[in-house]
Amino acid sequence: MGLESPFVPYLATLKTAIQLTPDIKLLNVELEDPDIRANFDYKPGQFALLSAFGEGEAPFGIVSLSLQKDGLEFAVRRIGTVTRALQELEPGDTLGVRGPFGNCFPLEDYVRKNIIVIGGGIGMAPLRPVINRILERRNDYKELLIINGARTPQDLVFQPEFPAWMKAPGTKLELTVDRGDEDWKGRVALVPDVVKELAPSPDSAIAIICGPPIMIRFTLARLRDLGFKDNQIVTTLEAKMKCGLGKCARCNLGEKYVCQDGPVFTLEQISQFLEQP
Amino acid sequence: MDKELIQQIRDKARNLLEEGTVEGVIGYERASDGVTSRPLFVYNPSDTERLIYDETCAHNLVKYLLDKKGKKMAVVVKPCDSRAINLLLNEGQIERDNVFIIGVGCPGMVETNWNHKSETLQAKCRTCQLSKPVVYDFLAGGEIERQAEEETYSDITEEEAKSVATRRGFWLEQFGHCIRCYACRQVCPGCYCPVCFAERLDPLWLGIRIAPEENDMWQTIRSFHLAGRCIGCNECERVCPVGIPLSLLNRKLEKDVKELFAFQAGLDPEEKPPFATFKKEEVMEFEK
Amino acid sequence: MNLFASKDDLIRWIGELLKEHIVIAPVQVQEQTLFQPISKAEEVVFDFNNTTLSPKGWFLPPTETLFSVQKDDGKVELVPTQVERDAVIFGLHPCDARGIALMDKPFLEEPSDTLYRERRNRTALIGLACRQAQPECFCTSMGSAPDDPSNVDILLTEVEDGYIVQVVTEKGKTLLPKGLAEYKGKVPAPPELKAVPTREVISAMRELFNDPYWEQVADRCLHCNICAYVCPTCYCFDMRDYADKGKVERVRSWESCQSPGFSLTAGGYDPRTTKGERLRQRFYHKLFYFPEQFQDVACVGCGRCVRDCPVNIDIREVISNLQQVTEAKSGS
Amino acid sequence: MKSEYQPKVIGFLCNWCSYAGADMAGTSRMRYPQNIRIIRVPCSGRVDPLFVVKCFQRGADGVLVSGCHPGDCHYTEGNYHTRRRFALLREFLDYLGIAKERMRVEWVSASEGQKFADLLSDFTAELAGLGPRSKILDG
Repeated sequence: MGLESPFVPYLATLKTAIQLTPDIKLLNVELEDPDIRANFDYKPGQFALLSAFGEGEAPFGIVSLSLQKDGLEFAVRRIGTVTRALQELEPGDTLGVRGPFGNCFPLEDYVRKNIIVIGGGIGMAPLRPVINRILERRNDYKELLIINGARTPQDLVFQPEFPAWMKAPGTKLELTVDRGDEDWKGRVALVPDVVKELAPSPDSAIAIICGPPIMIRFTLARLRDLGFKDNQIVTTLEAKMKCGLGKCARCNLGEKYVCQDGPVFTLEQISQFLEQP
Repeated sequence: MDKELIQQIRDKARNLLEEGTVEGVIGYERASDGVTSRPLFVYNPSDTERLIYDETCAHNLVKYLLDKKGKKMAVVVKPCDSRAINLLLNEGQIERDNVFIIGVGCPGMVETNWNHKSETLQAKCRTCQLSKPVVYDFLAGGEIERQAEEETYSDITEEEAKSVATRRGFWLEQFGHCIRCYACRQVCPGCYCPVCFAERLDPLWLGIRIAPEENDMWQTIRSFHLAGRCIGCNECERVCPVGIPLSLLNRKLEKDVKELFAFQAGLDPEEKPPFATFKKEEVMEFEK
Repeated sequence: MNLFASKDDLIRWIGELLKEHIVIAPVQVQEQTLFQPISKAEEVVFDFNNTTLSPKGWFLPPTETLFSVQKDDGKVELVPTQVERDAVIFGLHPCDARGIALMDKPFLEEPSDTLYRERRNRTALIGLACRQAQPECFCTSMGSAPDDPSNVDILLTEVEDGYIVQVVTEKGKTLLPKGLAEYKGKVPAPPELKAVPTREVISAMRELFNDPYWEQVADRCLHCNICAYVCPTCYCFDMRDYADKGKVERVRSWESCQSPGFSLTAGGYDPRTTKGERLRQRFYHKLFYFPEQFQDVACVGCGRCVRDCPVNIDIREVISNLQQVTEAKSGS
Repeated sequence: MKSEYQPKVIGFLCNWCSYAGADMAGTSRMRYPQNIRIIRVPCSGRVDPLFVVKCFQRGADGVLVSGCHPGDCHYTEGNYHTRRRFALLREFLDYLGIAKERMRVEWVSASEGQKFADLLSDFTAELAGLGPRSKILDG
């Protein structure tokens, strides 16, 4: 017995920490062991557990696209003690990483489809690698519509990437905020209303959404109004997780463990859960 | 079992439900062992026949009123439990108009375990001076003559006479048994914080370790949060699965609150509790 | 072949075992009988109803350190907890042994929980058949029996003048003391137990999920953690770091699905907010999710939750109530 | 280096009187033991008994709660509540095996720098007499 324990994280070093919004930081971490680094293969939608030693561990979606391209990145919103400790880390500090865990967005299945990505607040985090994968393989997919909402303009998460997203061929980025400010010239509207306004066609389309429960609830209703079927709507679920291994029995919804069977599910799959989120 | 008393409870419960005065009645029924009793929620008049009352009905049902806020409920209340009603009224947790109190006299409850009923009265009952609930809307069975001993706190003074180190050892051993199941909190009518300090994550007052240090802090704060508020139903001690003598904590505080501030919780719904008031002229030991 | 040991033989044997092993056995602590490491054989209680807590705590302790964080010159090293010694659990009833066999399923499933696995590999189980059943017992309805040898290495059965020693596994054989004679007498019949209709109910569980029954039965539930903590198969846990004066450890502690923060995320989302939803999780995990995942009901019929629930939520009664609900549904 | 036992004291001092008193002791260069870690609170009434218990849990040898004299509270009556609360807590902790001498409640005004210095000397000496305790596991 030794370091094989599935509860012992890989050690990693914080490379950079960029303040994305007043309460969200983008952490770029590098696994210390080169062998582990070489084999840490992850896909859009998967998550990892980050350790701030002395506080504990919490799950985060991996927001980078691939290890080769951007290393390993996480968008951490300050929400409790672990996230606060993670945000307080300085470049060069050590943290722990366990993962990657969970399933992923089956982007191969969406080839030659129109993709609508709808994210609210920190809900954009797991969607970022989805967008970047589609842009990387732009010819594989048809139209890409990104609807990104936040409470205020400052809270829009991946702003440095917006120009690239806007410039990409066949791609539209629609931004909206709940409350504008003096400089904001864009939309002031709730995400579900923007969905209604833009009315994307359900024909040969997949909607991928992530955001706060209330946004998801009303967005789903709008998408259904537009004719989207439950198997055309994909989301990633949030749940209380501790182990990531299906052992601590914390994150189940009915007989499904979000950490193992998810976190990515179609609405059709979710509707068949015994216990609804 | 006092058949007549039980019939009065059933009749009252049935009336209240049939007239629509209340949505539900919280009382007692026979437990699955056929010997002891358990709480029963009655919503249907026909189920009132399940209601019972006897010397095994130890549960303080007032706790459940906290789950049923905003609903009109009737509740079967023993004299000791009735003090919890006053506590919750005093603290603005329940509305008097929403509660119909079916008071019952109490000959004293006996010690019970699942499938087992002893002849021995619970310790709290031996010193209970209440012949009827301190507050009620209907009194089933009328007042009961009681010959109670005086509460002398002799077990507490015995503890007090020991050395500090001996007491430390005693409590550490007791708290060492604690498994932090929180049954003491969950059963307590005075424990209703929306987020208990034990579950606060930021700051993290209490760690998750089920270990003497944390258990000690848990029990210290739990009982101190009930200082001047504990109404002495002793449900916490009764439900403790590992037999920690919690009444030694609660009654120590009860005794000191009586001595220092001349206050007993739950006797008067209007009287200000000791930590909500003060006397400018009072002088505490550390000021002497 | 069955062997025979007098009580004195057993005491001597435990004494021998203590030389090389940690021996965990039922001992009397105030009013309770608890499984605890013993220092001498005389501490062991032989005649007991099921202990307050099951022996699961040896494999999944109420609190344990998973690893410690050591800093040397700014370099961080994570040091996992090691299992130091071989152990024997002596005198566990067959229901508790089955409890351990059931805990094996989630913890030994790959990637296995190394600490659990190591303790499990290095611990032998010496069972004690139940000569009497308590009113709360229902092991025969949950895949076990008062004389079930299948989850122990050695099973002892009390007879008039001593104990029958039945060696079940190779591991058990290596622990045997020398010189025990063969037992040629009759093996006493185990006590009979009332049956609980579990199988029938499990098949109907999917249809019962949204039944109003759950809110009704949860009315009296206090949502304490007693049932989960006394249960030999409840295995939910929590993890958090503990830091004191530069010493950092990741600890794991028991947790229960009945506790308020169990499914509440940091963001404030909680899929289970009502009393019924919380209580239902416990019964569904035992009677439906665990069987879906591992083919067995996560209950061994030890009766501890029945015995210790402050408000008498009796799993046998819940099962038969569910059966009634099912019958009423199919009848109408 | 002094090898003798140095008790650790946590002091909760109210912003208006006792903290100013401690400040005065400092600026007037009065000598007092350096064993105290001071936590400034808006009022002694802000001190939750939880704070004190937590201090003892994490290894404090003594805890001082200090505020304005009765009648002088900046918020009129905060310290009257402090008085009641900690009179009871001291008794209770003592009962649980943490000697009441380990917890002091003192009224120190902004002008009482000397009183603050003297009481700390006295408190530290008394704690030194009681000897060390490792966390809450010892009396």
